[in-house]
Amino acid sequence: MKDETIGIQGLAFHEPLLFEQGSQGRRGCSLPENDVPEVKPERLLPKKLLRHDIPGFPELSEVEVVRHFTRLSQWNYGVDLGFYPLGSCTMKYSPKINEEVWKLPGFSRAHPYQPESLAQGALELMFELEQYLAEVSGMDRVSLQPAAGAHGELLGMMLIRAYLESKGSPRKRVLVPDSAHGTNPASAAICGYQCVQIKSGPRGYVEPQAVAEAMDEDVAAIMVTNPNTLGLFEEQIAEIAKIVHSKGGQVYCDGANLNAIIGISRPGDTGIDVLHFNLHKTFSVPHGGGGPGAGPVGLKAHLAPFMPVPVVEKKGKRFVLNYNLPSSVGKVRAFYGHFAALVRAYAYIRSLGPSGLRRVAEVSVINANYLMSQLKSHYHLPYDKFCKHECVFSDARQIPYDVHTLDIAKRLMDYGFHPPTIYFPLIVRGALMIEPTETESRETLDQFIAAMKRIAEEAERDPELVRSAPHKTKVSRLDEVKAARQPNLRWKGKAPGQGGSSAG
Amino acid sequence: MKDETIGIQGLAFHEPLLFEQGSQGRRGCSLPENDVPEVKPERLLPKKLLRHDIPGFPELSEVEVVRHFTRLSQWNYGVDLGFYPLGSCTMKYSPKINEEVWKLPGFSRAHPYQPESLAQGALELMFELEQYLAEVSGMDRVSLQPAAGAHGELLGMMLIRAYLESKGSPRKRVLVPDSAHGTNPASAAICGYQCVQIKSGPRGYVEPQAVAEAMDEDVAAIMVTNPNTLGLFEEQIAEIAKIVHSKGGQVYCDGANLNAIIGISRPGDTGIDVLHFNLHKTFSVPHGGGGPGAGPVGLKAHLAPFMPVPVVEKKGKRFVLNYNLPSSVGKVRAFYGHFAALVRAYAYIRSLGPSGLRRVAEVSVINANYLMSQLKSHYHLPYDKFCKHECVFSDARQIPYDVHTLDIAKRLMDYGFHPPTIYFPLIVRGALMIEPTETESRETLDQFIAAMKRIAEEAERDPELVRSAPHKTKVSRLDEVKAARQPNLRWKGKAPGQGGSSAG
Amino acid sequence: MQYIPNTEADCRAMLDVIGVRSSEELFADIPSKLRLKRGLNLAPPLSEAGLWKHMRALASKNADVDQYSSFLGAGAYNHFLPAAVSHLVFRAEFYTAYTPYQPEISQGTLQAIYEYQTLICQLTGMEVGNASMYDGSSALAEALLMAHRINGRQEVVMPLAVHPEYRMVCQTYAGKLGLRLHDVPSTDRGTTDLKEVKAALSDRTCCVVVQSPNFFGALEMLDEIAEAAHGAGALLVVAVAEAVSFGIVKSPGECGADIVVGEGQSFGNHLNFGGPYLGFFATKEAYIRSMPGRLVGQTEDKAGRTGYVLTLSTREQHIRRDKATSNICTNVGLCALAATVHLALLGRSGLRELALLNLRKTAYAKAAISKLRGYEVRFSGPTFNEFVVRSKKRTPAQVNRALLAKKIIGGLELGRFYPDLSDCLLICVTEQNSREEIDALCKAMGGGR
Amino acid sequence: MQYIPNTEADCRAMLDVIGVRSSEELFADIPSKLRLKRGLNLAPPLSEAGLWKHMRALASKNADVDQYSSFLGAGAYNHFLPAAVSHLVFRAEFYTAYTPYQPEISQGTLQAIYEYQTLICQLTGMEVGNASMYDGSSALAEALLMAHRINGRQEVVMPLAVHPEYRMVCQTYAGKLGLRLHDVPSTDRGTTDLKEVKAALSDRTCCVVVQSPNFFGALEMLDEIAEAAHGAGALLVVAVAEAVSFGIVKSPGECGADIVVGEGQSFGNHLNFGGPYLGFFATKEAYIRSMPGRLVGQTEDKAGRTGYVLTLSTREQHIRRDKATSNICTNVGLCALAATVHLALLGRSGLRELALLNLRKTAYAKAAISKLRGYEVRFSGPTFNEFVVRSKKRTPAQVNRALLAKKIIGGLELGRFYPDLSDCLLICVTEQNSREEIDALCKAMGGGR
Ligand SMILES: Cc1ncc(COP(=O)(O)O)c(C=O)c1O
Ligand SMILES: Cc1ncc(COP(=O)(O)O)c(C=O)c1O
Repeated sequence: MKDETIGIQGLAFHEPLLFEQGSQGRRGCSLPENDVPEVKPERLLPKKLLRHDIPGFPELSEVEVVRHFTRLSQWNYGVDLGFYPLGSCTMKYSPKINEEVWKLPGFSRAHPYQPESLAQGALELMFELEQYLAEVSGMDRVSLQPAAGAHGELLGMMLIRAYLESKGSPRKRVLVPDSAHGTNPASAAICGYQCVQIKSGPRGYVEPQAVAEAMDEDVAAIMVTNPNTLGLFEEQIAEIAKIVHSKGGQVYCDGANLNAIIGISRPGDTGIDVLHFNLHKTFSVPHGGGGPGAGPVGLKAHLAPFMPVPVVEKKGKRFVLNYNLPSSVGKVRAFYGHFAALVRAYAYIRSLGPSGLRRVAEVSVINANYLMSQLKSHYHLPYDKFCKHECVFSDARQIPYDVHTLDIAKRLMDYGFHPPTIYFPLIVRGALMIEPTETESRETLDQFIAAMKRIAEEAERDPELVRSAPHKTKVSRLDEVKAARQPNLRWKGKAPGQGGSSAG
Repeated sequence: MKDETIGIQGLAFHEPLLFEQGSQGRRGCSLPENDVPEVKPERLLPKKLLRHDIPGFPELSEVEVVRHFTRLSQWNYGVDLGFYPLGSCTMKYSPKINEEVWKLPGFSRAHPYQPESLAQGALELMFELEQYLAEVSGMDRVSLQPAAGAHGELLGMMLIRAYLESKGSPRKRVLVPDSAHGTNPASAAICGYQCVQIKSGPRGYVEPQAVAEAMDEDVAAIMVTNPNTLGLFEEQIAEIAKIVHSKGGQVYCDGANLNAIIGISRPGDTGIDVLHFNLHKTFSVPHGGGGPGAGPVGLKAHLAPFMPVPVVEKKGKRFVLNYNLPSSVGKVRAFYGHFAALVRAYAYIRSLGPSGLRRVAEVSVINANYLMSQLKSHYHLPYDKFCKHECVFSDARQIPYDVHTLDIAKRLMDYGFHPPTIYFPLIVRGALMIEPTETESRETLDQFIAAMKRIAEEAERDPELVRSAPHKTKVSRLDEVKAARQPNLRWKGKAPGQGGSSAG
Repeated sequence: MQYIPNTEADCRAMLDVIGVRSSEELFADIPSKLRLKRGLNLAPPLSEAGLWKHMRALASKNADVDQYSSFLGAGAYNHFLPAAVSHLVFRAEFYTAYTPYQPEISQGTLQAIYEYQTLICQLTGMEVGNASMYDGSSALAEALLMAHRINGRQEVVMPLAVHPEYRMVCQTYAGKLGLRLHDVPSTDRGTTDLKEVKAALSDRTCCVVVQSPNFFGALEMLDEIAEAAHGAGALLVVAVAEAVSFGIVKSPGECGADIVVGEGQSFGNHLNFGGPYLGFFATKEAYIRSMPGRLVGQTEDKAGRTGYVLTLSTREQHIRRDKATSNICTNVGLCALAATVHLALLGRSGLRELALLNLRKTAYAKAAISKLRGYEVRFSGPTFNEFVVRSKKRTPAQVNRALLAKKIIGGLELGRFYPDLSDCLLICVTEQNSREEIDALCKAMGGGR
Repeated sequence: MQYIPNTEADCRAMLDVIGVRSSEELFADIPSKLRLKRGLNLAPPLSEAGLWKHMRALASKNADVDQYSSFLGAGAYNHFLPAAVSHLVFRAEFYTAYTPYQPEISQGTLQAIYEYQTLICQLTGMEVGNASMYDGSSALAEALLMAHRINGRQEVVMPLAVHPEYRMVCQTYAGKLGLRLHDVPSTDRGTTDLKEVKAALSDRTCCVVVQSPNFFGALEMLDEIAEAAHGAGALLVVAVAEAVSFGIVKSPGECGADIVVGEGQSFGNHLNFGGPYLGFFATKEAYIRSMPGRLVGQTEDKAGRTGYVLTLSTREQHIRRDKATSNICTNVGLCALAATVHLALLGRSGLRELALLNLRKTAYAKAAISKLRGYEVRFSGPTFNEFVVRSKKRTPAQVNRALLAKKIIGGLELGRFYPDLSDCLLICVTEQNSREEIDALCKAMGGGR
């Protein structure tokens, strides 16, 4: 592999939209026989409610549909194809066995309202998973309902709000560090809070000083991310928590970066009142190209009365769903959460066990520091200290050649890698946020390091080559301005061999 | 799609051999706990039989193995990616549901020697499938044992040999038309017969005349392929059979091309004594990149006593395996055949039913004749009459530009198509044997026709472009001479981080 | 550890390069009082074979709709999923990718979402649809917030015939921003009482919510409610929990809806004991910029080739932060892909036939049950694939217990959500329920009379 | 028809282009007396949902090794298959491709076969391996034909300890070319009697066949047999039915084998009620050109890039026709791929550990059963994961019936193949059999004494 780059070119396939293919009367599936009387729909529904056709709807055979999506899939990059160091997203490899277990009919074909007596396996799994997540995070209870991290943040803020209301007033403001992920302020806002930004200190940490100045009896909570989005562990988290608690506020922890400290430090032991997990990050649930994930929320005992219903409880040998929580905030979604994602996370925890999970943290941190130590020589490292799960560089040393973070990211594709997260966190200008995770081998990291170094050299020698990247992908850089200026968000053409237009 | 060709280029990934990756001590799977005493192997096996290590064996984690084969897979072309008109191979689309049914634990996790009482479902399926195949082919019995078409040919010749032996003498020779697939003479030879080649007539058929001349009491059988490898139905098959039978010979039919006549004409009604099916052609079993398929053999009643054991029989409501056939030829493989392939074929027949199967023949023949009618204008068509499942062109009109069949085949790849079968049948110089099958849409055929016409034009305008094709694939033309002259059939290098060499 | 490539030796070598003696040094920044001094108290690791055995055992403690004949719906529907769906959706290139932030290597996901957005527009009869919301209930809650952003009003008319869990979720969300929900009862047709809707309307009304088919399976007269809502300057938000109905029921867009949301689980997604499902969200072009969620748009690359990108993200949290139209980030992309594949397989004629099958089988069951002694169909309005049955003799719980004995999972006992319907069951019939199953249901309900 | 894209209308349009009135005209060349005048007499078509239901019902009439604890081996072994295997093998690009005739678009299959060939060489200790044969039994038969091609001799020494079905297949093949098989009995160690082998050897002996571990699970002394065979100018053909043994047992290559064949089902392939399995075939470089089957070789493209092609095909039927080294064409490529993936996952340490697990569990079972009253271990020789038990009181059939009552599938009743062993069972123990299962087996065998 020395001189050979991983990124090469091969045969791919042009594939038009579903709507531009097929012909009238084709169909890609067969339906069960109709074994009841062939009553005319007019006899079953009022004329004015009847729909007769959906012009423009696809008409394809099974083979056409299969080829369509098989071809499309090959235009994608995934963890199973290569290194995906998307900072803050923890794109680790998802064990294949987990994709088998959730599909077991007893899980995937179970109805949420089937009798509890016929759902004991599912309830047991949720009950156990809550225990596991509580132990891992040092929290007292965990709600499995939230569908994703941001959803967990929202629930977390709702719990805090309900708790404070029970103490007299929901309060008005929430403190959010400038290094926080955008979902933090957005979640606080939806929960009816004003956001106050806390400036990170020169060393990249949230400073107790700054928190103390912003903290008062109108502040409901602070939302800290730990380890933070610079990949640093907030050393003063305990002091910060003390300050906030002293004024009656609550401490929320964005647990997106738990991967770095799992088995080593527990947010619950650092003064955190509420946190969310991203099972699609730390616990290997595959991200699915944009979800579904799951964002369970861990909480301390004083917030338990406000948990969304139902909660799973164990009565003797039986597991039951308890809806009877008088002070509950209610529900943030129907049913119980992303159960199929919970099954995967449960399976993941059961396969790794205590030692395996700790090893996850160790190796992910070793991998991140290894990358950092090797890339320092070619890229500007704004905060030069040992990191946790990720390291954040910037394009400062390439800007003189008019090569920017975006260009570096695109050029990485030609070398066969997915780019890191870029331009986040906002406090680093032109940030390149690199999270290798524990599932990458040293050789893969070395290949990535070699590519990054070569790109740094190209930036000096042949900047245009980098600015015009990517060169090996199916399409080159896309015109995002055009996309936003003249939004084309749906197909409106005319279907082959169909009469009507696509107007539904 | 008008001006756009389907073939484009996209990002692919370089991937070295399994043996060139990983590092010492890595492993891609976990094994069940050892719950019995940890006895030293030296105490269980004689020292001289003990093996201590396999130097050079792979050492990879699960993620490395998954990426390896996922990347490799993307270098392949498959039916699910596009048109695969490999003549004589019937590369039709394989229904996805069939890939689910054979995996059902009751089929995939059943042991061949488990008690018959615990295998009734499997036996019922085999019993039914034999009936279905007999009905489709017009034969009396079917042996499901052969693993592939050639294996079926061998069994077929063995049956004929055993039958003739029972009549006094196995005889010496077998007649094989010059248009036959190479497996025909090879199978006859392994069965101890000399092959006599029968020259096809000027119209592409086996002529009764020629058969009559070659036929005598030393000839055991004739092996005809019907429809034949030119895609033509042997109009005189009945006469040919009469001639062979009149001299006490048997008629074998290579049924590889059954797709064209299924539900329309049955070999058993045309004088055939034995034939083989290719379930991986006609009955949608996916070819698997080189198998496994299945090549059941249909036979007439007079050959039934010689069938390989066991045969599945129905006793009252129970299905049983009968090993008691005194004149059986024996066995051509262990156990009962490629059961998982039989399950798919059974499922396929059950989903299409009588009308669906007939439609398969009709549409496959319409598709083939459509292609033929459209390509005549640009390619030489040696036998210009309506074809069945496939049509055979030649490079005669491109040779003047020093562009050959191989070049045309390679150039098709750049347009996103798999090439047809080339240089077979041998009776057509530079043959291009095109079999579209019924699972291709008219639009796909039109795209292929457009590509073929463009290549014919390129051959005149810019022959070098065609001769140097393919241009869009991961690798260009490979040096087959080098491969044969200096065979390198296994990796012999040194494994990364391993002491030993790869010497097993 | 098969999931962690680097061995002890690999790690040692890397630590040497980093220049530390042990990984401990890399964690030195975590104050020791914040360290966990013990191992985690979790079950010991299982081998893959051990895990597989354990999970099979757990799963076997649950009923699944392959072993039982089930008549449960109520927001989660048992439809047949063609095998091709999971074969395609679980192509590693799809399910092991992240949100398509880098379009040049995410065109597969992006084109598929663009196709999904189009299908949602076609089904709902709306002009724009987003890339997905968490589920039907949260999509509805987000619709209320969006309506509030559009006209700033505070009151929401919320019929009792909307899925009770959806109503709870709306309540949970809306409260924080001071939105107030007004319940509206249903008539004996099982549909929302138009008079009451009109009575509840005022110039403070932000929007009127309707679910159709509603929780009782009945089809609402959307056009009339739209007229009333618009008359008061309020928006009409339509929720659809059973998306198969789109195949035979006039689209909300044609009836005047301003926002259409709902649950797409019926297409491509398993029951999964409640999730993940698929929240869809569609509206009019005029409202795009108030819309929550991701949007994919078509554009061109430098060579003029068609391509797709995430667009209009200035609405979103990663740019707008606390001014965003929503906090949603990770959504349910793969569920949307599954729906896209399933809808592509069904196609124009298949979707209609599927809807018709559900309609007919339900009508058959409804007629059969209405003939049973001891039961009556509770509401008179037209229904799609669900209807409410009143049990005059035995309690719904007794009825269901009797059914279970016959390996039949009966309807939802409505008392859990509607005290006044505590003698009622919500029965759902889909293409998965054969006529024999329906007849067996009636037999078992009839109690062998 | 969802599998046939072209509709009636499409076909009409194409027929017009072709210039015929109906498809009938395209079949006009088939003499009407050869036409089928009726529809096929087959079951009517099933919908996908109907088929799925039907197939589940059929499958449920079979026992599977997940529901029963099974001690059956005898050439088909119950090993755990990691989930990654089927996820990779059933990537559409692999399983919907044909034999890699066009290397530029088949590099995935070709490189994988090259890797497979290498693994087979490493396991067997031989110099070259082919791309696969149908199964172990046909691979052995082809080995005899190959040996005959090499030295032209006619006699084969065939121990009775070789799998009886393999022996049948060899008989079926060999007879036609006039090869004669000489049976050789076993000693009380359960291994082939070397004296008898030597007695059977002559200058007419083409080859000596040995299976190790043999059908009784016993390990043969290959080196001694090799010496005897070579002494008579005959070739040594070694068959291995349980390939997991390669992980802990010295390779046949190291013991002097000239041809090594066998069954690779244990790696990557399910039991599948007997097939498809994986025949492997390896030999010495000197014999390459007499070898049957496909071979993949490494080479370069015009740009000097490494690539792989099918090579040495002048041995094969499509070139050599009736002079070919074999008639094999379609083999079992996908089964070979599955084995390659499974072996890559197991790796150097995993394969050894797996073999050790099988060895130890079998030793544990053997010791436990030898202590049971009414039973004895029939042979004294060292075994891998199978051994023969003699039942002194009850017939093997009675024993197995008793076991079935406890959901245990017992060992193979040897009487079906060996009249003189009609009181014996062949018991197989793998990593899939937990200690509890083995103890339960003993308890059930002991008949609760
Ligand atoms: C630090 C952080 N917080 C919150 C989120 C939001 O999580 P989700 O996308 O699951 O809603 C993310 C996701 O990227 C994140 O990186
Ligand atoms: C006409 C014909 N006969 C026989 C065969 C051999 O069949 P198989 O490859 O299944 O052994 C083939 C396969 O290509 C064929 O096309």
